[in-house]
Amino acid sequence: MADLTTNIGNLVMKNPVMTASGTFGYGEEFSDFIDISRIGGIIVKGTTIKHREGNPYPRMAETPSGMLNAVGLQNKGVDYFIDHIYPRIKDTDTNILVNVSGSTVEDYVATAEKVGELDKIPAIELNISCPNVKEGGMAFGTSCESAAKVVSAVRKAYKKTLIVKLSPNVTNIAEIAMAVEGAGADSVSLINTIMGMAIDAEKRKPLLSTITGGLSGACVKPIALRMVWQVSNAVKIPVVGLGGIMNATDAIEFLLAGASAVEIGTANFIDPTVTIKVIDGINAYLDKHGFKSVKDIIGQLETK
Amino acid sequence: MADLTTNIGNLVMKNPVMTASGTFGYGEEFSDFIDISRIGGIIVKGTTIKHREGNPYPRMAETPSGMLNAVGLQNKGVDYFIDHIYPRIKDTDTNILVNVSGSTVEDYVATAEKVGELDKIPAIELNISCPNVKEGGMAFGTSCESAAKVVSAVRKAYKKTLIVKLSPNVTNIAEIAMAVEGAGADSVSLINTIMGMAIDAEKRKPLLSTITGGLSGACVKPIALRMVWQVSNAVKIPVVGLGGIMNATDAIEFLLAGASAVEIGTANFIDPTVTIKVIDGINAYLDKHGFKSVKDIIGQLETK
Amino acid sequence: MRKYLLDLTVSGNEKLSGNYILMKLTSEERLPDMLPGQFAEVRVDNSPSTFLRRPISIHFVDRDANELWFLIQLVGDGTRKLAELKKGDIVNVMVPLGNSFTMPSLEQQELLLVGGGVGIAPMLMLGAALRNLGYYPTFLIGARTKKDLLQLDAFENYGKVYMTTEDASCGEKGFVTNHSILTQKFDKIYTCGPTPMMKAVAAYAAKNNIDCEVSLENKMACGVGACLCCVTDTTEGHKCVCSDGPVFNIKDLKWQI
Amino acid sequence: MRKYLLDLTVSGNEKLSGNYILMKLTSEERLPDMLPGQFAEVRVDNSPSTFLRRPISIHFVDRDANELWFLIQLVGDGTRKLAELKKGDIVNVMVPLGNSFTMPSLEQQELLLVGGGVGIAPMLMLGAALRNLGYYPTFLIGARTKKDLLQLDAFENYGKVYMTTEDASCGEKGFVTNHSILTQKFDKIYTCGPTPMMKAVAAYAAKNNIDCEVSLENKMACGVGACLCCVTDTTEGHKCVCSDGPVFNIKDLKWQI
Ligand SMILES: Cc1cc2nc3c(=O)[nH]c(=O)nc-3n(C[C@H](O)[C@H](O)[C@H](O)COP(=O)(O)OP(=O)(O)OC[C@H]3O[C@@H](n4cnc5c(N)ncnc54)[C@H](O)[C@@H]3O)c2cc1C
Ligand SMILES: Cc1cc2nc3c(=O)[nH]c(=O)nc-3n(C[C@H](O)[C@H](O)[C@H](O)COP(=O)(O)OP(=O)(O)OC[C@H]3O[C@@H](n4cnc5c(N)ncnc54)[C@H](O)[C@@H]3O)c2cc1C
Ligand SMILES: Cc1cc2nc3c(=O)[nH]c(=O)nc-3n(C[C@H](O)[C@H](O)[C@H](O)COP(=O)(O)O)c2cc1C
Ligand SMILES: Cc1cc2nc3c(=O)[nH]c(=O)nc-3n(C[C@H](O)[C@H](O)[C@H](O)COP(=O)(O)O)c2cc1C
Ligand code: FES
Ligand code: FES
Repeated sequence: MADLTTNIGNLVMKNPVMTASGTFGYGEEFSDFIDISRIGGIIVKGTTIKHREGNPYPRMAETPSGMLNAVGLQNKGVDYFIDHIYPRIKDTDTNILVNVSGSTVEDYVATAEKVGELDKIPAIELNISCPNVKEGGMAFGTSCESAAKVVSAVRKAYKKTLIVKLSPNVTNIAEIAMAVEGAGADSVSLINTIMGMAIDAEKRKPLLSTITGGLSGACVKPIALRMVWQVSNAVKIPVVGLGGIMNATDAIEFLLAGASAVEIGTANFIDPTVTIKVIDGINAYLDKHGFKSVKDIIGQLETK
Repeated sequence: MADLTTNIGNLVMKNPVMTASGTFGYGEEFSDFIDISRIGGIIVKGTTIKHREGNPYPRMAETPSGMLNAVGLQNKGVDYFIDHIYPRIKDTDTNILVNVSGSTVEDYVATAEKVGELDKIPAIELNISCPNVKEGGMAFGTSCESAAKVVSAVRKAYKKTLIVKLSPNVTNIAEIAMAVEGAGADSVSLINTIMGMAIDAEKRKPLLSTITGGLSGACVKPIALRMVWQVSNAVKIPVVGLGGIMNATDAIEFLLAGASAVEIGTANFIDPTVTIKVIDGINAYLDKHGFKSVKDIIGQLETK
Repeated sequence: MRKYLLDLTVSGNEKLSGNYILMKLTSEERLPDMLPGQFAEVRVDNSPSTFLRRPISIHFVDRDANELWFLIQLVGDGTRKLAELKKGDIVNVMVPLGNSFTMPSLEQQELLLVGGGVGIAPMLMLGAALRNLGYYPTFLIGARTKKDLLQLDAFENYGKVYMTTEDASCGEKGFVTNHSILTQKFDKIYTCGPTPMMKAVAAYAAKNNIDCEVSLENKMACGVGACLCCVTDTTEGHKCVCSDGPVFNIKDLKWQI
Repeated sequence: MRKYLLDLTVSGNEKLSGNYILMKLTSEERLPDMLPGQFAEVRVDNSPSTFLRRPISIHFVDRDANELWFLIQLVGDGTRKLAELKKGDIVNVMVPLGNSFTMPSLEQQELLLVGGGVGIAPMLMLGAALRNLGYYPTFLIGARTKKDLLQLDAFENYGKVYMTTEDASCGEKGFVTNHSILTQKFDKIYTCGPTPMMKAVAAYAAKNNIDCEVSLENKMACGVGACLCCVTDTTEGHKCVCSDGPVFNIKDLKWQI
C-alpha cells in the first residue's frame, strides 16, 4: 500500500482522486454504489449567488467517445446550499469543495464569502470557464485580464484554499494559468468542457436547446492532457488535472504530466464506481513500479 | 440524382467532398480502392518551399475515437512536387489543390507563386495552422495580425482561388476568419488538428517523439462543427468544413452548419472508400428529403 | 430506494414481431426490490457509438424465476447491440432508478393504463402490481400496426386489454384517444408512450377531471439526479426525469393541453 | 501490386498455445496475389478502443483452400476482439500492402530465416515461396519459452527448423544469435521479430558480410504510404514502413550495429 496523500495548497487529500463539479451531484446520489468517503474530494455542483433554472432542454447529446451538455449551472443558489444541502453532507469524511460560479465579479465574491464561512468546506473551485451561460462564465476565463481580475477579488474575500478552474477554449492556457497564479490562486484545475455542437441531420436542427454545449468524456483526454502538461510547466502552484479520465491509467497519465490531483467527471455516468477503481488502480500502479508515494510520480514524465 | 455541384470562390466542384491534406497522399495511394476522379477535390500533402524530413518517429498514437499525429510536414519541397509529382497527377479528372505550408511569410509566398504557375492546380489551401512544426505553422493562425499578414502577402502573389486553413487552437476562431477574409482570402477551411498529447503510463514517456501532436478523427467532430457554425455566421466567403467526418451524415451536418464543401481526413485510413460513400450518401439524403441541389441545404440549420 | 450496480446474466433474449426484443436477465442473488415505473441504466459493451448507458424501463420482474424483463425497441446502435446478446452473456445495469407510479389510495377504482409503442413496457409491471393489490385494470394499447402490438397475452393476465392500430390491422382504427372505451368512466389514468400520444391522453384526462400520471423520456447521462441533463418543465421549475420522475402527475407538468 | 479492400469470411480461428491465434480467412472469389513479407490492414469491429485498422502480416496463403492465414499475438483490445471472431464472421481487410522480401538471385544459396516471437508470422509464407523456387531454407526460431514456439510442423514442410528458448524449455537456451547453427555459412538472412533481436541478427550479418533483410514494425494509420506516420530512418531519409517497407535491407537502415 503506497502513500496516496497529496496536497493542493493547504488542502490535504487522502488520495489524489476528486469528483468533477456537475457530474457527481452532492455525492449522495452515488452513495448507494460506493463509500463516497473513500474519495479524496468531492466538488459539488456549480453554485451561484442566486437560484438558476439553467437552460431549456434538451441539454445532452452523445458524441463519439464523449457527450455534450448544456445544463447551464442550474442550482438553487448559495443560500439554499448553506441551509439545506450543507448540513446533510458536511460530515462526510472527505473534503467537500464548492464550485463557485457567477456572472459578475461581485457575484463570485459574494458567493465565495458565504461559502468561506462554512467550517467543513476547506476549499473552493472558482469556475471561470463554464461555456453554457451567456453572461460571465467562460468569458472570465478566456482573457488574462478578466481572469486575474475575478481571482484577485475573490482572493481578498476568501482565505482558504482557492482553486481556479480554467477554460480550454483559449489560444494559450498557460498564460491564463500564470495570470491566475499571479492574482493569488492556490491552484488551478483544468479542463472544463470544450465548446462543441451536435446536429440532427434528419430534422436539420441542433440537438441542444442552446445550439452549442460543453464537450466532455474520453474524447477530450488528449487535449486535456496536453493542457495540463503545458500549465504545469508554466506555473509553480499545484495543478489539478481532469478531462476524459475513464480509468486508473488515464489518471496516472495526468499525474505524470504534472497534476497533483485529478478529477473524474463524465466517467461517473458510465461506471458509478469508477472513482474507487481509479484510487485502487493508482495504488496498484505505485506498488507494481516500486513507488512509495504518489508524489513520486507527479510530473515525472520523461521527455529526455 | 440531385445536383451536387458547389462553388468555392471561382472554383467549381462536381460535388462538395474533398480529401484533407496529409491524409490522402497524392490521391494515387487510394486509386486501387476507388475511382479518385469521382471525388470533388483532392488536397495534396502540405508542401513547403524546401524539402523537409518531418519529425522523428513515433509519429502516431491512437486515442479514443481519434488519433494524434506528429508528421511535421514531411515533403520533398515544391520543386520536387512540380517536377515529379504534378506531371503524374495533373490529368486526374478532379480538382487538385496544393496545401501550402511554410515557416516565414516569404516561404509561403514563394511556394504559392510556384504553385500558381501550374495550369492544373486551380486553388491552394494555405496552411497557417499546422501544430506539428516548431517555427511558423500554427503560430500564424493563432493571431489575427499574423494571419492577415501572411494571407495579404500570398493574396498579392497568387491569383487563383485562395483557401486559408484555420487553426482550432484559438480562443475566437471567428475573429481569425474575419481577419483572413479582410486580407483577401476566397474561402476558409477548418479545422486543422487540435493540439493534444498521449502518454505511455507504463514507460512514463510520451507516445509521440514531439510530446504533443495534432488530434483528428471522430472525437473532434463536435468541436469542428461548432467552429464551422461560428465562422460561417461571421464571414461572407464560403467555408470548407472538416474535422472528424466519418460518414455522409457527418458531412451533411457540416453542410447544414454552413460549409459549402467538406474535407475528409482520418476517415480515409479506416475506410479507403469513404469519400465515395459520403458522396453517394449526400445524394441519397437530398433525394430522400426532396432537395434538388446540395446548395439547398448549405447553412440551412434551423435554430428558430 | 436502494440502487444497485449489478452484473446480470442473460437468461433469454427473444426477438419479437416488429423491431422489438424481450430480454430476460437473472442473477444468482435475489433481484432487488423494484417498483412499477422505475427503470434501469444499461451498459452496452462493444459498441463504439454507445458511450453512455441506455435507460430502459422495468417491463416486469418475475420473482419465481428471479428474472428482470426489458422490452426493447431497436432504434440505434445501442439497442441493436443489446439484441445480439446471447443466453449467458453479462449485462451491467444500474437498477432500480427513478420514482414510480402512485398506487391508488381508494379501493374500487377504475384504472386505465394507456401504452403506445414501446411505451407499454412499464405498463406490464404496473398492471401486475395493481392486480396484486386487488384492482382489475383496463389496458389500452396503441400501435401503428398489428406487428407493433406486443405482449398481449401477458397483459391479459392482469386486466382487460383493448387495442388501437393506425392502420386498423388490429383492434379499433386510429389513436388511443379515439378508442370507444374512453366513453366509460375512469378514476385514474396511467400512460407511457410517444409524447404526442401522452399529451392527447393528458388532454383527455384534464378535460374529464381524471387524475393522470405520465412516464416521460429525456436524454439522460447519469440516471441518478446528479448531472441535471434530463430535466423537464414543471410547476416547480426544472425537475429531473431520472430522479424526480420518470413518472409525473400531469397537474405538475407545464404541458399546453 | 494491386491492393484490394475485401470482406473475407472467417473459416477458422484457432487458439494456439501461449497467447496466439491462427486465423484463416476465405472468400468466394480467388484471393488476390500476395508476396511474402506483405501485410494486411485489418478492421476490428465493435471495439470502442480500436479506431484505426490493425496491421497484420500475411502468415500464409493456402491456394488450395483459398485461405489467407494470420498468426496473431493477443496484446490489446484489437487483437483480443479478433480472437473472439467465429467461423462465418466477416473481417474487412486491405490487402496486400507493402513491399516484400527479395528472392535470391543466385541458385544454391544457403538461406537463414530468423523469426522471434510473433515475428515468425511472415517467415512461413517466405519459407514456402523459397522452397517453391527450389531452395531449402533454414529456419531459426526464437521464443521466450516453449509455449511461444508456434507452427513448427508447418515450418518443417519447407526447411530445417532450429530453435532457441530463453528458458531452455525447447531447442538451445538463449537468444537466436547464440544458436550454434550460426557457425555455419549463410548467404542471406531474413529476419522478423522484436527490434533488439533483429538488431542482434543484423549485427551478426553485418559482421559476417551476409546480405540481410529485416521486416520492421511501426505505428501505422493509413497502411498505404499516404499519411507518413510510419516512417523509419534510412540512408535516404525517412521512408514509410507501410509502403517502402516493411522489408528493408539492413544496409539501407541507419541502425547503430
Ligand atoms: C426513463 C426511460 C425509459 C425507457 N424505457 C425504454 C424501454 O423500456 N424500452 C425501449 O425500447 N426504450 C426505452 N427508452 C428509450 C431508450 O433509452 C432509447 O431508445 C435508447 O437509449 C436508444 O439507444 P440506441 O443506442 O439504440 O439509439 P441511438 O442511436 O442512441 O438513438 C436512436 C434514437 O433514440 C434516441 N435516444 C438515444 N439515447 C436516448 C436516451 N438516453 N434517452 C432517450 N432517448 C434516447 C435518439 O434521440 C434517437 O432518436 C427509455 C428511455 C427513458 C429515458
Ligand atoms: C507491418 C506490421 C505487421 C504486423 N504483423 C503482425 C502479425 O502478423 N501478428 C501480430 O500478432 N502482430 C503483428 N503486428 C503488430 C500488430 O499490428 C499489433 O500487435 C496490433 O496492432 C495491436 O493491436 P491491439 O489493439 O491488440 O493492441 P493495442 O491495445 O493497440 O496495443 C497493444 C500494444 O501493441 C502496440 N501497437 C498498437 N498498434 C500498433 C500498430 N499499428 N503497429 C504496431 N504496434 C502497435 C502498442 O504499442 C502496444 O504496445 C504487425 C505490425 C506491423 C506494423
Ligand atoms: C453534465 C455536466 C455538468 C457540469 N457542470 C459543471 C459545473 O457546474 N461547474 C464546473 O466547473 N464544471 C462543470 N462541468 C465540467 C466538469 O466538471 C469537467 O470539467 C468536464 O466534464 C471534463 O471532465 P470529464 O471529461 O471527466 O467529464 C460539467 C460537466 C458535465 C458533463
Ligand atoms: C497524418 C495527418 C497528416 C496531416 N497533414 C496535414 C498537412 O500536411 N497539412 C494540413 O493542412 N493538414 C494536415 N492534416 C490535418 C488534416 O488535413 C485535417 O485538417 C485534420 O486531420 C482534421 O480532419 P479529420 O478529423 O477528418 O482527419 C493532417 C492530418 C493527419 C491525420
Ligand atoms: S440523467 Fe443525470 S440528472 Fe437525470
Ligand atoms: S501508415 Fe500511413 S504512410 Fe505508413
